Amino acid sequence: MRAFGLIIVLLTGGLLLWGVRDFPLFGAADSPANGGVVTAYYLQHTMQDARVPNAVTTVLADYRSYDTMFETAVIFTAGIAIFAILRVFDDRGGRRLRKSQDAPVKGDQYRIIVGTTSRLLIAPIQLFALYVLVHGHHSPGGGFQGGVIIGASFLLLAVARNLQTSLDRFPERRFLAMGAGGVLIYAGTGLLCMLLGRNFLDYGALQAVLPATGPEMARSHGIFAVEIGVAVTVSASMFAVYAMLASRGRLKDGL
Amino acid sequence: MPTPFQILLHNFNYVCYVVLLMIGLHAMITKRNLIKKLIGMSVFSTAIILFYVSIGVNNGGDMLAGHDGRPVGNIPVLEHGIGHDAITHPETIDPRRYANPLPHVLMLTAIVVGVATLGVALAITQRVFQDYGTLEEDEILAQLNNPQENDD
Amino acid sequence: MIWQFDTLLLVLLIVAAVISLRIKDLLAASVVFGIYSFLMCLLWAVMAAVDVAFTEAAVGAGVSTLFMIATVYQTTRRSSD
Amino acid sequence: MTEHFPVFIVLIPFFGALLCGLLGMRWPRVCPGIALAGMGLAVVVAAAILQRVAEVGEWSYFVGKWEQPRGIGIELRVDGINALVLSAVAVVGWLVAVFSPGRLGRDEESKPTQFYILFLLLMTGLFGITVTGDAFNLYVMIEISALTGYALLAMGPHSRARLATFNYLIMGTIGASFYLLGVGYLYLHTGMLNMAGIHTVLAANPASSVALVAFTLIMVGLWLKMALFPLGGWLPNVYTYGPPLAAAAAAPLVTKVTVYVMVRMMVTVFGWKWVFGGGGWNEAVVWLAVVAILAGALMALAAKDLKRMLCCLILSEVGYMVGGAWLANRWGMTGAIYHILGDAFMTLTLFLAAGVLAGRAAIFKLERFEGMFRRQPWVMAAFAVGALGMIGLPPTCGFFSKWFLIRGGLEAGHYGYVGALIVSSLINAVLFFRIFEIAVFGSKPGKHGYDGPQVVVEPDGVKAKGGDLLALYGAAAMVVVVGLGSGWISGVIQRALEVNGVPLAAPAVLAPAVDETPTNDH
Repeated sequence: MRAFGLIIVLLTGGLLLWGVRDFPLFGAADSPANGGVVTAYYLQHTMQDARVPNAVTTVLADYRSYDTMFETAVIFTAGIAIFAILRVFDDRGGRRLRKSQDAPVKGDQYRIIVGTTSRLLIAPIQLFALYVLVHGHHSPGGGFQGGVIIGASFLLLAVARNLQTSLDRFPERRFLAMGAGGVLIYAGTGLLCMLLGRNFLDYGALQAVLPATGPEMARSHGIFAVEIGVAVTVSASMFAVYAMLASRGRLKDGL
Repeated sequence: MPTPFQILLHNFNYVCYVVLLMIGLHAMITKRNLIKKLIGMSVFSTAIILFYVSIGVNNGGDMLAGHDGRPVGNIPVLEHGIGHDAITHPETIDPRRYANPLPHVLMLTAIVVGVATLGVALAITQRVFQDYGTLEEDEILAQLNNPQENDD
Repeated sequence: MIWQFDTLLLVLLIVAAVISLRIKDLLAASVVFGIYSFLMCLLWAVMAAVDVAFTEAAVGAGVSTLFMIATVYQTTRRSSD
Repeated sequence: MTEHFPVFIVLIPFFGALLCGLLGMRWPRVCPGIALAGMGLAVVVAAAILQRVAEVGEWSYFVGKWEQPRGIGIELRVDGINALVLSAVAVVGWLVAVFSPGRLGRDEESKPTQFYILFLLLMTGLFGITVTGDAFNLYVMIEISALTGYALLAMGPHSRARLATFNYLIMGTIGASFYLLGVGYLYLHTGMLNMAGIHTVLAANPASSVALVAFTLIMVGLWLKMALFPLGGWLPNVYTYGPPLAAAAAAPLVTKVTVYVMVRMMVTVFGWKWVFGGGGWNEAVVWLAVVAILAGALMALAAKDLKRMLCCLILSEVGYMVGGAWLANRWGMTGAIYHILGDAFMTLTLFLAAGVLAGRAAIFKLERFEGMFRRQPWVMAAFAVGALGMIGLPPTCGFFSKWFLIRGGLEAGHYGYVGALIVSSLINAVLFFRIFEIAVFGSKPGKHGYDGPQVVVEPDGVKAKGGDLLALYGAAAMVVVVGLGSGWISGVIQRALEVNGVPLAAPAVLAPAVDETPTNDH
């Protein structure tokens, strides 16, 4: 098996290195990718089209928003898939519950210090997450990063204290509904644009709904609505995956 | 025809991405422990993301930094002053001064897909441990060849 | 884009990947994989891909390392290779 | 409203899954209804798309109205090829949705809502793959259908299903990552992600090792995901030990849609001249397909239980399609695309019948077919129709796809491929008549003549419910309908291939003076 693996690795590595020969120089400004029409259009028209200085956010949520919608669907799918594989409702399921045979990790005596500091930290973390989400137009950040940081604040509570305290604040029924709800916000915005007569996910149509905004600002608000949907789904799914993995699907005794 | 040494010098990033890719692929094929396979899978996915981001790097071509006082090849976010007057006439922005935003968008997707796949794989690993009591592939196959207790 | 810093990071990345795959203790391997992800995030930040670096730090390094550690806690830390 | 149809067909199962996600927690009974209604609507929309594309020829839809300059937005393109695949996927999805309510309770653990969410997301991924005209968006869709496939197949009661799904996940991730790497190399070389855009730039400067490496990576990645023989080790275990409902949903679709992706890459993205202009290395791929066909057939002969046999047949069917596509002439490609449609329905029929007969057991030894014609006459009749399709008897679709493939093989002068097709059809005949013999005469060899002991028939627990039979007969009927409609279907495919510049004969090979135009003369 080892020799077989080595042969495949050398074969693929040789093919890829042979391909590197014809690559444009690293960082070349006139390479087909960097000097192309598409890149120039993105950088030059991000302000004109959507009033969003961060070109990455514009491309992510407006020019290629169909991609990002299905990427949010991937996160929602991961949450549902792990729920389907791991979740066990009645603990008397008869399956032998193998506890891991390792010695418990020492260091429980620091629980009070860790617990208190994490409790103090969680509120600023969530505030920062909202800042990242809202400020995605002007600086690097946006739906994914904001959503993960909100999820991470609940994970911090689950790791510092125990899973049950986190689940009291973010129960199972809520994070499953939020998972689907976030993607529905995203796809719903796109559908709204379709109902208003333009193509799917064409936020220019939202100006009919939003008070006193031109098509560009409508696009900017559309991007923001979509980012909120992404943040909701990502935070719910990340916490759901951790809750399932840390408790072998029983959502009782976490790490 | 660039000599191999020139390639190593200029395109060192691409050579390193191939090395990381091969480390990941080798681990996925030959490692016996399931979680080690998953670490190899993550290294494999991260190496592809490194390749994509390396495409987007831009050193501004002939515009040396400080040539016209403004930095080159920086983050694809338009500075406040420049961005404002780009609304009316967009051609004032010179794309060579910014990194290429498209690979960055694609890689946000790839990172998230990588974590989603890792999560599902770890869930399956836990169920395999519940059924067979071990994470080593050869021990599991040994149990399969002389089944004592698993249902068929 | 200071190429010395870029080269150093790339070498450290390869070293971290090899270590993470050779350590026998799975908990340690997960933590070294976290280091690998943070190095990758640093490298992308140097390459002016700050959005990707932000996401990798939060999603790639932070959360996936935690998933691995949660799984190792529920299974076993011993690994034969 | 009709001009939104290309994106509409992807959104129907997507919104269905989200509704299941929201409502399914409190009212699990609503999910089968959503699935049935959604897939029914999808069939109607797919038929409307097919009908319009058959006239107009091509339909492109820009998400978000970003048309100029080309490549900044995501474009969905539907032409003759993917309109047909779209309709096949929609009908198969609807039949599995009809089949699922009765079957669900027994197989999956107590999570019906999650099953329907994953099933509808799988259909969303497959529709997305078929419709998209953007190379990176295709990767996202491949990942959605892959993730839902892993979860559906890992949900089953059998412990070996999870180990098999773990290997499937590793191989599937390697395949999808190779495809992603290939798209990255293409983007590096052309600066475009839009399939039509890549084609125009590649046509301008074809000779570059980056494009060649990209093509190799994409092909190896797709062959890994469609389980072409040497790379398909993961398939038999996954669909044998996986839950029968998930196998019935994934087996007929996932590999076939990946073959469609390969065809799309060869015909639209790289272009016919680029792929076949170079040396004769397409001969090597056809010989690889011949190896796949024969290996799949021999493994099926060696298989002792029904589901493993069907899985090995899938491996050889993939060999048919890959060989047909690489014959470098239009009839071979027509046969490959037509086989995607036909094989989806044949595999669905056989897997639905296996699901009904085997029930919860993963291993359904062939000896248990004893007296099955008397015990389950309706199920066995549908199984027989699927079997005749596999063997290739008219009027089933199997016959016509083999007809096109053999014609392509003869025109390309590749007699090894034609021989492999014939040999594997004979082996299919042996496989299925062996089952019929056991079903009628019993499994003790040598003692069945007229005076042989009558097969004792004891009723066993397997009883087919209403939903099963409706789905089974729908699938069996589709096998025959696709066969009867082969003239119209091959006409649509021929026109689509003609538009995409697929010549009648391979450029290098001087085809015999076949001068009749490709009008559908039969």
